[in-house]
Amino acid sequence: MIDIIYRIGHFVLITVFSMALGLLFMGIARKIVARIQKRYGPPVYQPYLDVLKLFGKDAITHGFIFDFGAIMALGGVIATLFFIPLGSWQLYSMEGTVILVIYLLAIASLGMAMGTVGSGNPQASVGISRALMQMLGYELPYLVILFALIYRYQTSSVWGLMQAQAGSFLNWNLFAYPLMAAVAFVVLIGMMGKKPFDSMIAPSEIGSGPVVESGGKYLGMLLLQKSITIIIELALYVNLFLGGAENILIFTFKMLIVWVLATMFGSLFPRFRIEDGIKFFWKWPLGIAILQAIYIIT
Amino acid sequence: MLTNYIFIPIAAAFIAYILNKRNRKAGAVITALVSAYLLLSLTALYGRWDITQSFNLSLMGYKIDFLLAVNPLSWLFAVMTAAISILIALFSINSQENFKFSSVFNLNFLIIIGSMIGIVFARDFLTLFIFWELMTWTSFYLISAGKKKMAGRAAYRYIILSAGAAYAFLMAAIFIFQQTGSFAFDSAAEFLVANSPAQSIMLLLVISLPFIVKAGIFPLHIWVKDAHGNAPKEFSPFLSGMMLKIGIYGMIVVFYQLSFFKIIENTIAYRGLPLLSYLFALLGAVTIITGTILAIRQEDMKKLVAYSSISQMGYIIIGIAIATPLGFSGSMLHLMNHLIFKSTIFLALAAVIYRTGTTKMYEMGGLIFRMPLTFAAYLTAIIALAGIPPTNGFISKWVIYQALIEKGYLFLAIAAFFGSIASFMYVFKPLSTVFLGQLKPQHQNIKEVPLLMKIPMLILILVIVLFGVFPGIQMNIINQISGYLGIETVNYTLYSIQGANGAWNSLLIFNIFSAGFIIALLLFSFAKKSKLVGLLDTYSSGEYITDAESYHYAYQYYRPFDRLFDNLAAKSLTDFYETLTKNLVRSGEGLRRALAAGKLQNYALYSVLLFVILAAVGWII
Amino acid sequence: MVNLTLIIAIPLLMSFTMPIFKMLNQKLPKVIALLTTAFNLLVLTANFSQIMDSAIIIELGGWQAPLAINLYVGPLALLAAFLINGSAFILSIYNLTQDYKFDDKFYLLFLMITAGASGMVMTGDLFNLFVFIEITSIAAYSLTAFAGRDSYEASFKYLVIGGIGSVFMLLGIGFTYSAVGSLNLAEIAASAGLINPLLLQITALLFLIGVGIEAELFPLNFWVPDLYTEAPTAVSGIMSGAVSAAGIYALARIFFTLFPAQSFLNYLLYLGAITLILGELIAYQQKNIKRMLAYSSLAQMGLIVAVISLGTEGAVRAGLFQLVNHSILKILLFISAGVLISAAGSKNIDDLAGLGSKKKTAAFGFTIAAMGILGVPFLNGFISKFMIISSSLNADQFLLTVLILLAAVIEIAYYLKVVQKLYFEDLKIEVKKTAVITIPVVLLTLMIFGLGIYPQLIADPLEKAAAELINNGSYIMTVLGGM
Amino acid sequence: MRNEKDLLQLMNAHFEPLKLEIKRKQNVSVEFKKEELIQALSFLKSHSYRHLSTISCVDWPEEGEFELVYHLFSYDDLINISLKTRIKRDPGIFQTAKEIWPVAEFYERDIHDFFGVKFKGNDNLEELILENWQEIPPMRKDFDTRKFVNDKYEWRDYNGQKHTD
Amino acid sequence: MNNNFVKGSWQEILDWAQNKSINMLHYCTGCGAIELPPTMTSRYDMSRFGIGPAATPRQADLLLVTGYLSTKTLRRLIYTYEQMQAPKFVVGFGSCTINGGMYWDSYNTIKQLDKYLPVEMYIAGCMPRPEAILDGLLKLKKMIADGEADGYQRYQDNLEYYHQNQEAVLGEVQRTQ
Repeated sequence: MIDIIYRIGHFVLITVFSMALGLLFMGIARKIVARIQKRYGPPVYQPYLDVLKLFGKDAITHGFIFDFGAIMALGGVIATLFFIPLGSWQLYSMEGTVILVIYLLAIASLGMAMGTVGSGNPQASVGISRALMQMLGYELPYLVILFALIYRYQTSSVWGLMQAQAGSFLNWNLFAYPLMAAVAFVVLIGMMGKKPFDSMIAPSEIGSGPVVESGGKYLGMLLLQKSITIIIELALYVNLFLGGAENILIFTFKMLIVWVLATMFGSLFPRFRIEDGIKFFWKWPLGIAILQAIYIIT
Repeated sequence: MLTNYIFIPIAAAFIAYILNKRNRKAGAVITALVSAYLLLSLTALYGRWDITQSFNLSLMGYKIDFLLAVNPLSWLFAVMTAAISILIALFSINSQENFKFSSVFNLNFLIIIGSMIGIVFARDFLTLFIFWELMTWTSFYLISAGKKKMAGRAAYRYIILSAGAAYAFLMAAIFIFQQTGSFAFDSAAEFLVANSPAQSIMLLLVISLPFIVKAGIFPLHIWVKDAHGNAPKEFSPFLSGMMLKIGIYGMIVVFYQLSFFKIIENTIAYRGLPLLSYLFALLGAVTIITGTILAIRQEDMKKLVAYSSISQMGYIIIGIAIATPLGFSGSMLHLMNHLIFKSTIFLALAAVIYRTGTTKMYEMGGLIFRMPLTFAAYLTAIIALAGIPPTNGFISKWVIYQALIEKGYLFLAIAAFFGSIASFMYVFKPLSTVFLGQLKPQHQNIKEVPLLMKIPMLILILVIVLFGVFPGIQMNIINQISGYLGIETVNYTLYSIQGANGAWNSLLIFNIFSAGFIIALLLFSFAKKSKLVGLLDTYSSGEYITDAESYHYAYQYYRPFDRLFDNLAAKSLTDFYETLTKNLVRSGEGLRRALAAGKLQNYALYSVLLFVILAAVGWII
Repeated sequence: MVNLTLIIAIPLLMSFTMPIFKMLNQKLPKVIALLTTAFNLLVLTANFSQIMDSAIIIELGGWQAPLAINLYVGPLALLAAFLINGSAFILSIYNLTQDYKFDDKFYLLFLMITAGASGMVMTGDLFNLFVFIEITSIAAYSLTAFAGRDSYEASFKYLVIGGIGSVFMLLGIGFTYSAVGSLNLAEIAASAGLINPLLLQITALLFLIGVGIEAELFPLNFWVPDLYTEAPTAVSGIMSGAVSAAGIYALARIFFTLFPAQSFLNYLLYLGAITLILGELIAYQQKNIKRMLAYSSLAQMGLIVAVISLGTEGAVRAGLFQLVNHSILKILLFISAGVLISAAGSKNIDDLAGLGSKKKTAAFGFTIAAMGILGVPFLNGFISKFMIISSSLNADQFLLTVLILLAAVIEIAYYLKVVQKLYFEDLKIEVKKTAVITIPVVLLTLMIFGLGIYPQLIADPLEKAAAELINNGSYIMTVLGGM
Repeated sequence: MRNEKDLLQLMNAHFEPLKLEIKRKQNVSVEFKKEELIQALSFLKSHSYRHLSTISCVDWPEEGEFELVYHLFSYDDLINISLKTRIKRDPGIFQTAKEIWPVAEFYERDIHDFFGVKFKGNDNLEELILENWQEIPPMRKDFDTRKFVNDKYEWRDYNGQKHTD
Repeated sequence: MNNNFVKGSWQEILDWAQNKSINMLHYCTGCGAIELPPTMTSRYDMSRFGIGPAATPRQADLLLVTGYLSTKTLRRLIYTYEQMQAPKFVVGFGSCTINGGMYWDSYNTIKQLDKYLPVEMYIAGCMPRPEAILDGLLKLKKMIADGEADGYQRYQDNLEYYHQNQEAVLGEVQRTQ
């Protein structure tokens, strides 16, 4: 019985922690972009205020599917959180496999997609169709990388992959397979929908894409979902390529570095068109990933 | 004893035909009753793998014996056929009110069920061939009973392909019969192993031809789209659910029982796998890719789902062809799961067609408000098809991935990954165009489908979730099959399967997912209650929209993605076959004009010419 | 044990007295035709068991074998006679519902053609064979002309080609008579060794062309499409069912008993294969349903000749079984096609669209016959196709089997086009009233299903017929030995 | 490639224009009688003046006339020609140029909105720019906007003192 | 609205949060729109006060009407305003919204914005410079923090008055069902 309470407590703690961390990261990102554009930019804790304000505002709904979508999005993402070791904190990551995490993320995106398209706004459907196309673009190289890693270390659990890189920082995958780490970094930017690959939430073209109809608490929920997704994807990257970490602080620090690099990298490039985005992902990242995989297999 | 499972449906077919003439619902009721009887008696048969039945016949100087036997593999297929047919029969009781050919439908449907059980229990080539022909012919009549013109052409192309392949099968079977003296699989297996590898591989390839056609594998998959797209709406679930699987059953028989793998053991291998089975796996991979790309382009939802069946078949072929224990059980799992969620999708679409009358996606929209249960069925099915964790679809795909990664086949894995991610796209397209988005004025007063059509969908939803959480149920029959076929089994518990490098525990996933869902629900209800707003009150940059038609994004949903593959799709395989038949026709026409031009004097001349030629050729003894 | 010559005598007698019956009563000729064919069938069944164990030889005019004309009725002849008179019987049932302009003359010729064909099959004498071939062809020439204006051209075509054929035949008989000195088949077969090889080869070639026209082989069969298309349904039925069977019997008799040389058989094999493929290809894109059926029966004849000329026991049995099936199926096809055409008022396939719902029996008959030909299980076509493939594989004629299967696939293509048009397209034209053909269709369907499910019925007559054909020694012994 | 003078000679040759004037380089204006204008339009269209840039209208309340000006441009001669004509103000009816240039329909609707000129042959003359406008066409000189605004909208009273006069 | 009379601490927190993060929907009607890019970009950087552009009315709190309003644009503005959600504020921009500005005597422009929509504050100027805009917005933030910015309340309370004015100018206006 105690074990269950401990588990639930741990469960809620991790959720709150990652939400807070995710929002902090988003604040830092806005600060960095502002600094790059030579302006002060909002305070770092701005996302907390946004979320608080959003939950305070009234909101409109377009029926059951609109609410169910938002709930499923956030729920799916929270569920994914527990299959990734965050530094020393890991709840179920023993059994969790990498492929499972990719598909659990899919629940969240499917939920969000279903909810937003349920609003009946054509701009939301256009946004979702762009998001799905782009997902096909970046997911393929990512899975090839995972294929290579799993084959190399003969374990498909994230915890196992992390352990495999223990010892000195030299045998981190970043140094063992630098090309693969670079490809994963580009894919990471695509996954998080940051600047060059954010054609699905293009504010000017399709009125911020899928979230066109979500105001108030729906926007708040989607913001939280985005924050946890950022943490999950960063955690995955750190575990797979930077050898994870013993305690949470170092882990957060590593995630921060990757996040800052990604934001800087992102804020330099204009937005990709959809098919150019897919073509880009299938030309260089996929090519390098396949070469790397072949190198590993043979 | 086995024969009555085959001949009761066939007999009932004629009764159903006659009764249905008088009262429209009678046929479907009889089909439901017969398939219920089959389901019960077949499940009772579980475990008794020793029942065999054979009777021989000396026909025109040939001594031929027909053998029937039960084994785990055929038991599974028979139960699946019975299960899916009872659901379809229930569904079609009142979904066929205004269907002109409903009596022909029930007649052929029952014969197909009977012949399919016959195929599955057959243990020799001749019985297999007879029931295979019977199934092909009856499904030909069934498909051509679909939409007017296109159904005819689709059935026509289907029958030529499968009949041609069946004749090739007959030729190879008779050739073996002449060598071994009997049609039975076991004697054929011994002969083939003893025979020279080149010849027996050739023979086995010819024998597997009809199965490749029926399973819709890459080069011969052209008939699937039209046949599924245009078949009557009640028959497409069966067509894509069960008929594609019979092709797979045939492939399993060829691979394992006719010891195709034993024969190609010593041929040149590619990374530990005989080249030929790697080629089959490659074919599976190509099927996935072509099926997926073409599925994304379709505007007609039934054609889209038909192409998705082709691409899912690719997974099963890959699983079987790489011949590892994980691969085999993965493909069997996927086979069962595909049957379940694919027939749910088709039933849901049939319900939509029953209510709206059209299969074009851009003519519909917002049906979630009018047909919530159909939406729920469709949603669970596509979550399963896309392979999202809490459902059974993910488990089978996960096992196949484990098998692929364990052996390190890169290209197959890429094709599999591409197939499963792209399946999100073509699975979400009908969801958003048909069920979500703007509700068209003409669909304002659509009601939910009648009760009898709801029951099959409800049952299927429960089965998807049940197998999703407890895959163990499926695993024990699969292990018996792999035991029977001589493949080591995969260890499993009720809710987890041991993969190559990491176990898969579905109960845990389910709990975690519901916990996450509850937290989100709490957060959601904590904030203020939101105000319900109509569908037309959406942000359209200030302009007040009045007609739902112009605010529904449905036509060419993935245009940018399709643009990448425009030229590939343009030169599709069907044109290749079309041109083939076209110059066949032209050659016939050319010959006729040259020789039989109707001028009498030529004919007279020919006889003299024949005399001269044969004499000149030296008609010497 | 009724005397077998009656089978030829009675129809000839009845046919010549047909005008008198016409005067007595309008309907009488039809009934008489039916009765005579029925009588023939009775006579045959009476002698059935007796023939089974040993062939009956009947000398006409009391002289001994080499001089007198004798009839040799073995199991092969019995089978062929059954086929001829059976199809004549069914067609005369069909004719009950039809009425032709000069019906007494029609039935006169109809009985003549049956008598001629049965005579061809039963004769043991070469010149007698020639006489009966002449009788059948003359009857056939005039019968085809019964269907109005454009059938004259068809019958004229058949007349010219038939004439050339009989010239070749006569030359052949002349040579053999000069070489052997007797016209009795057994006598010629016995002394085949004495004739110098070149003369033998030339006479065989002459006979090939003479009889080949009847057996519809490749270069000689261009009269077939026009005849079957233009002639009235009953005539094309009897021609494709009975007369072509007699033609093949004669061809087989010549090349198995008179000149049993494997090289001749190989040439027959090539000719048959060419006819098969050519027939199927041209039939594939025919717009006129009767012309399509004509080319298809031409192709089937080619197939039968090719299979028989394989020379093995199993092959001959398969060929004969296919011959029987083909006659049954073709007659059913022609009858149903006839009704469909008269219902739609045109022979074009596209106009037949949707008739399945209106003309139920005719469409059903056509579909069953089509599926029979295509080899659907539980129908007779399936077993004969099975035997053909196994026998051709036995004689390891790999290419021939592939050819046969390709032909089968093309057959499926064009037969199913029609079946689909009948049932699954909506009606274009208003349907005219037509004759009721339930009895012949039911009878033939019963035969198809009967032979399909329980082929043992005619297993042992086939067995004996094939044996008799293969070793001509026993034929010679029975005929000459009895001297 | 005609220059301005050849164009005017061309006009003189075929029609009796009331007034011809070369305003500046590449800009010519010709005034016609009411009846001749439409023929002149189609004539010029066949002589490379394919582009009808706009139709404008000037209100001469004193003479009680509207002045309709059709502005054409030729891509070969690179000259802007504006054909002018005067029509009576009260019936304010003129033929439509729709058959020659379909786009003329919109310009005519615009002029109908703001001046009230009715064009025979152009059947849909409903409101193009204004929305349920009840007053007299606003661009007419006799329309007093200030009076309209005063009675339609009250003014903001800055603690007691109105904004205008 | 259930929270307008409960002036509990929770409402203050929300007002505080509201003023710290405002999503601005600048409805570029007139020539004021060109003033906004400089206020948003590096030189004046409006986002340091937590004010950022919003793409759709659903996500917006502040409706910035930047310039003269023709009658036809007013109709669209009213639809947008109704699509925005409860704590929403309107800021009139430039003299044209105050008293018709330079187009005071034109027949087709609106003279006073606050007759049709509840305006929190006007920023005068025939297009105010970015400093004026920032000053205005900061003042708005203070008003929100003190809870005085209750424009949406006034709109709800005297809905009739606003609807009459709107129908006076526009004829009938489509209301969301």
